[in-house]
Amino acid sequence: MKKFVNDPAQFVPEFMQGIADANPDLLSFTPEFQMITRKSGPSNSKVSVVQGSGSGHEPAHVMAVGPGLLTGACQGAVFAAPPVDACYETIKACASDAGTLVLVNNYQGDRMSWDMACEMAEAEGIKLKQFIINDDVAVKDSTWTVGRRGVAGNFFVIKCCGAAAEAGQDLDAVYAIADKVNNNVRTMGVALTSCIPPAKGTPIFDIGDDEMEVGVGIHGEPGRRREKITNADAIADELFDAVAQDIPFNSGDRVAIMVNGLGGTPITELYVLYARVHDRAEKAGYKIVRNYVGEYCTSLEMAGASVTILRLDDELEKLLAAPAESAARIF
Amino acid sequence: MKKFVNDPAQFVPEFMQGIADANPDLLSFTPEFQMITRKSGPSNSKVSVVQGSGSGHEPAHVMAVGPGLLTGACQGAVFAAPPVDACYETIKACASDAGTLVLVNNYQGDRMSWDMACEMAEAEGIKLKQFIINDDVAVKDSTWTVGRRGVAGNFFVIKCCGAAAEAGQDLDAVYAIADKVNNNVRTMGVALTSCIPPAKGTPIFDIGDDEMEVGVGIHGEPGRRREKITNADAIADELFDAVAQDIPFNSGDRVAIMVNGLGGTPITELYVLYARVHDRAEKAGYKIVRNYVGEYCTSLEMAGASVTILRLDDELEKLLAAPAESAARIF
Amino acid sequence: MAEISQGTIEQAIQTTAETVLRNELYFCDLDGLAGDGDFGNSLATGFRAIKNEWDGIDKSNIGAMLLKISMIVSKNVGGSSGPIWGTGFMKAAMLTRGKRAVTLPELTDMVGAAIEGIQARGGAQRGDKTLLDALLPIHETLQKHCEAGDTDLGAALKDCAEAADKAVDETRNLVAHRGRASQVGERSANTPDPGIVAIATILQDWCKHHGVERTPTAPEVAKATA
Amino acid sequence: MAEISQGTIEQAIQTTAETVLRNELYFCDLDGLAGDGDFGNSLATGFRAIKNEWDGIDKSNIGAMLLKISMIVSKNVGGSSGPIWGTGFMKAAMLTRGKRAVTLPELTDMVGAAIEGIQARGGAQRGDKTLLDALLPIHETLQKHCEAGDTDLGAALKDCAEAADKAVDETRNLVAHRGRASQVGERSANTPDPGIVAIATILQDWCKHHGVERTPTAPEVAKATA
Ligand SMILES: Nc1ncnc2c1ncn2[C@@H]1O[C@H](COP(=O)(O)OP(=O)(O)O)[C@@H](O)[C@H]1O
Ligand SMILES: Nc1ncnc2c1ncn2[C@@H]1O[C@H](COP(=O)(O)OP(=O)(O)O)[C@@H](O)[C@H]1O
Ligand SMILES: [Mg+2]
Ligand SMILES: [Mg+2]
Ligand SMILES: [Mg+2]
Ligand SMILES: [Mg+2]
Repeated sequence: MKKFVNDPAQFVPEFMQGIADANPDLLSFTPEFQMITRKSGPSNSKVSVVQGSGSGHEPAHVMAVGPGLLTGACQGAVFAAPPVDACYETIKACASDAGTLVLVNNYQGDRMSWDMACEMAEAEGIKLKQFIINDDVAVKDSTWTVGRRGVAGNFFVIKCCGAAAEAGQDLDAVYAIADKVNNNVRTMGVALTSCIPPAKGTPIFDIGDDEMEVGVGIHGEPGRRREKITNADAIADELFDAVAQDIPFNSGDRVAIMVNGLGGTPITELYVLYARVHDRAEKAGYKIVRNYVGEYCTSLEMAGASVTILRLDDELEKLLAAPAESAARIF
Repeated sequence: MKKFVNDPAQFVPEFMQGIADANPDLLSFTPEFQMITRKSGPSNSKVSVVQGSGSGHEPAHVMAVGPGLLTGACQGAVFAAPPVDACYETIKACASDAGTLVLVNNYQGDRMSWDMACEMAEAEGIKLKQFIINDDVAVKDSTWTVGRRGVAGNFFVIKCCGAAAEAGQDLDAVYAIADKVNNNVRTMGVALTSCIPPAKGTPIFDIGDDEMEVGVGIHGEPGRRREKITNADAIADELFDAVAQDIPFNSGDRVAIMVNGLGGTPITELYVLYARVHDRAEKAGYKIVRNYVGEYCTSLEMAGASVTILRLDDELEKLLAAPAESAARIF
Repeated sequence: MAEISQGTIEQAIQTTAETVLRNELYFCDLDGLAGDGDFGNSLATGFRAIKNEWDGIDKSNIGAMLLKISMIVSKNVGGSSGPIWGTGFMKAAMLTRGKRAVTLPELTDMVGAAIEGIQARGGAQRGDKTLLDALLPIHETLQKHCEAGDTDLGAALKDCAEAADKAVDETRNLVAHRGRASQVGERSANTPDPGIVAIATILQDWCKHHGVERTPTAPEVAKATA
Repeated sequence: MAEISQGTIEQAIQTTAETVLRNELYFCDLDGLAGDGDFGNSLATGFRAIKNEWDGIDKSNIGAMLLKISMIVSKNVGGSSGPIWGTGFMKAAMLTRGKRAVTLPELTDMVGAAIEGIQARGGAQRGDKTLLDALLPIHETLQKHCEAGDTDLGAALKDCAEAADKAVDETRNLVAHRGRASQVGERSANTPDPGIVAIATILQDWCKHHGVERTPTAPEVAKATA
């Protein structure tokens, strides 16, 4: 296994310890619940925004904790929803008089854990609302899942809700923003390789040397089809078309575009994809207001990428531009 | 080849186009010389800082162009120094009355190209100084290379020189800062896999499923030795010890620590390494003032990491903390 | 035997802990065939905690005990198993507040309440290839025993084990429609569901503990009880 | 033939372009054995540009022409080959400013100046397994012809080709000490240096073009001229 790990069972707490060590002024780490919260804690005059999911998608979700982003987050084992109590404790640690928005990506385990945690917290009088994110267009109207998956679009929901909460908007307003972003954001991804969860030690799926999985999920779930690898432009076109036709986006739309790496793809390849997506978006008459090229929602060391488009209005544009701070430091 | 590429011969210009498309307000792209410069251009009242090297190490070098960082940079083909003219044109495009500092990483091809370019530019009356970066401790007193390689420590030289230039320091002062950083920064890396240059289509070296190359170079050059993969803590210890003992660093030193990913290693694994390095540094009595966990100097999609330590004084600390702007956007 | 004492239920839970810990790796392997390979770990994490905290668990009555067990599961078990098993124990706890013993009809209702809770929690239906495909026939078997006025726990256990065992083979060729295994689509066909195997193995071990003779039919259950 | 005309030098350059373009892939393959596999591309990029811009190149004298060629190389060739070949042409140009023809001693000095320039640029010594290991014996061969008062270009070319060809085999087992190939350490032993092969191939093609009969001895040169 070509990985930097000690005991695979300790992989998640160890990397969380690293994040905490690296951000002593920004973050607090509670190992018992694999929870990271803002050092400054929640503010009773501001809505809290929390999230939590399986590990292996970093910088989602615990690396998105910080002013202007999440108030707190917890992580389960790699690709496994956090235990109910971790979710419950995260809600409690972040509870605010202004209320808490719980952002949940649409997966069976996550939904069940957060449902229970929310019921427990509400029973104690904690004011909250839950919102389900499902931006992945890969598998339509699936009969065998709980519906569309939540993937890289999650970043935009966090960013906008975090900024709105920071600006002092109330719980209903922050919820409405989550809804607006989710209704206007779509994503599709492609995988060139599988990843290897440390505890498993072997790839989660087999894929030929010349194959790619189009529409892959961030846990390696199958997408639309398996096919021969084509060139970067053809792949960018396929992702762009799938995303653009879904809502659909229209000429004249102001948009934010994200080309997200799944973990093992170098930034240069993401920019090759971005060049094409940018071109396609301009030809389609969209006005590209912001762009994001890098890693936002990964699948361990999987080679692959996803394309996300978000339709903007004045409100969302302002929220995206608002300042924020997270564990990621560039310089 | 599990990559997002079109024609491999167009890989570099295509990803540079993507970087330019994504940063229309920040950067200008001159395809003829594979050159990226600040949109705002050089300022005659400030020293310019330029660099250029083979591609495949992004975000080094063209993604480090921006206010507070490089004034301009050019790139050659993957792992190949830029042509002399590209270097010369980059110097010319960034020329400032205050002079230009040319930062060169210590590789045969880069040095020769920049030497020639500097001679040409000086012959035309352009004021400049050249500085050679060589922070890699892996191969000591090698008889078969031009000396120590320049690797991730390059980031700190760029950051400090960029900040000093921005602050209006003169050419000698900015050169002195480069020298101070280079004298106080050391790096060593380890590779778990090889990378595949797009034009080659095959790995640049063979490595067993259970092997790692300790002290690897960023073009896959061999390091100190090939051995069985050990656990993350043991690897972190080896890198830390090699780096710490080189200058050596001492108890009481204020330091910046970087755990740099080589391209294919997920951020979580880098944080597992960071947790250990942080621990070791604290136990050694260093005062960790800043840290950098992420990708700063890569080798395409190579799985691997390097550890860099920089000894700080008040001046360097201030320069690292100065604002800057680059092509990388987090939110 | 007209009543099932709290002691019997305590023993059943301890037996379950042994079943789950003994099969930690095997249940992971089964989950690895079509899921993400963590089922054995997840469940074992929960029952290891139950075992460790056993002496301190409030045993003043069945309901209090089951509530505490539900809480231990919620604290320690991630993935889908946490909410599913936690909910099951919680619903059973709510029907047994203050009780020191239950009748067979009451036990039947406890299983029914657990099923309802799990269905409400995860939305799975019969045939979705989840542990509900074992729990539903178990519940029906118990109902039949109750209707027949049958009060022998051993006989009921044997029939329940039979029903769960059958469920392993009957669902083997289905495509999972819920949980992580559903995300591999067709790949989940021809692999047994680890949750169903776990339920059948637990019941087989309960039989053994009660001195009820029975040979498992599904090869996975045979392997897990060997 | 007492003098080498500008026309002869022009033809030699055009012949070189053919040699390099014909062997683009093969020289890449050779560089791939121990280097980074770009040598053939890099050189071909330069000579393709020379070919394309040929008609527009200032041919008022040898020096002007070689200077322009040096500039085309500097513009188009990356890696180590750009500075090395660019420097070589530049140094030769500086000795031929305004000249329309050169003598054999002058040609010898041009090669000597190119060698000095390349050594100053890249710091390589004899035995470091670079194209200098071909250029140095070529220079010595030319010097011998000059000392002997020999003015036949064909005879000199043949001996130079011989010397370069021998260098391929004599350096084959060395470990490279300069350039990218040096970065693979011991792995560069037992692989021919592509720069030396290129020089030997170019000289063999010059012989052929001059009607000088000769059979290459190193298998790589034979292959590259086949
Ligand atoms: N919605 C559901 N309702 C009931 N049981 C379920 C559901 N989803 C999954 N299961 C059961 O849980 C088992 C898998 O548990 P586990 O591995 O912990 O979950 P995860 O899929 O999150 O990794 C399956 O074998 C199945 O029997
Ligand atoms: N310092 C040097 N001096 C002279 N020739 C050199 C030197 N370094 C490399 N070479 C020659 O250049 C050739 C490789 O060229 P090229 O592939 O363009 O360079 P790079 O190593 O940068 O990829 C080698 O085969 C060798 O003959
Ligand atoms: Mg799981
Ligand atoms: Mg090269
Ligand atoms: Mg599982
Ligand atoms: Mg080369």
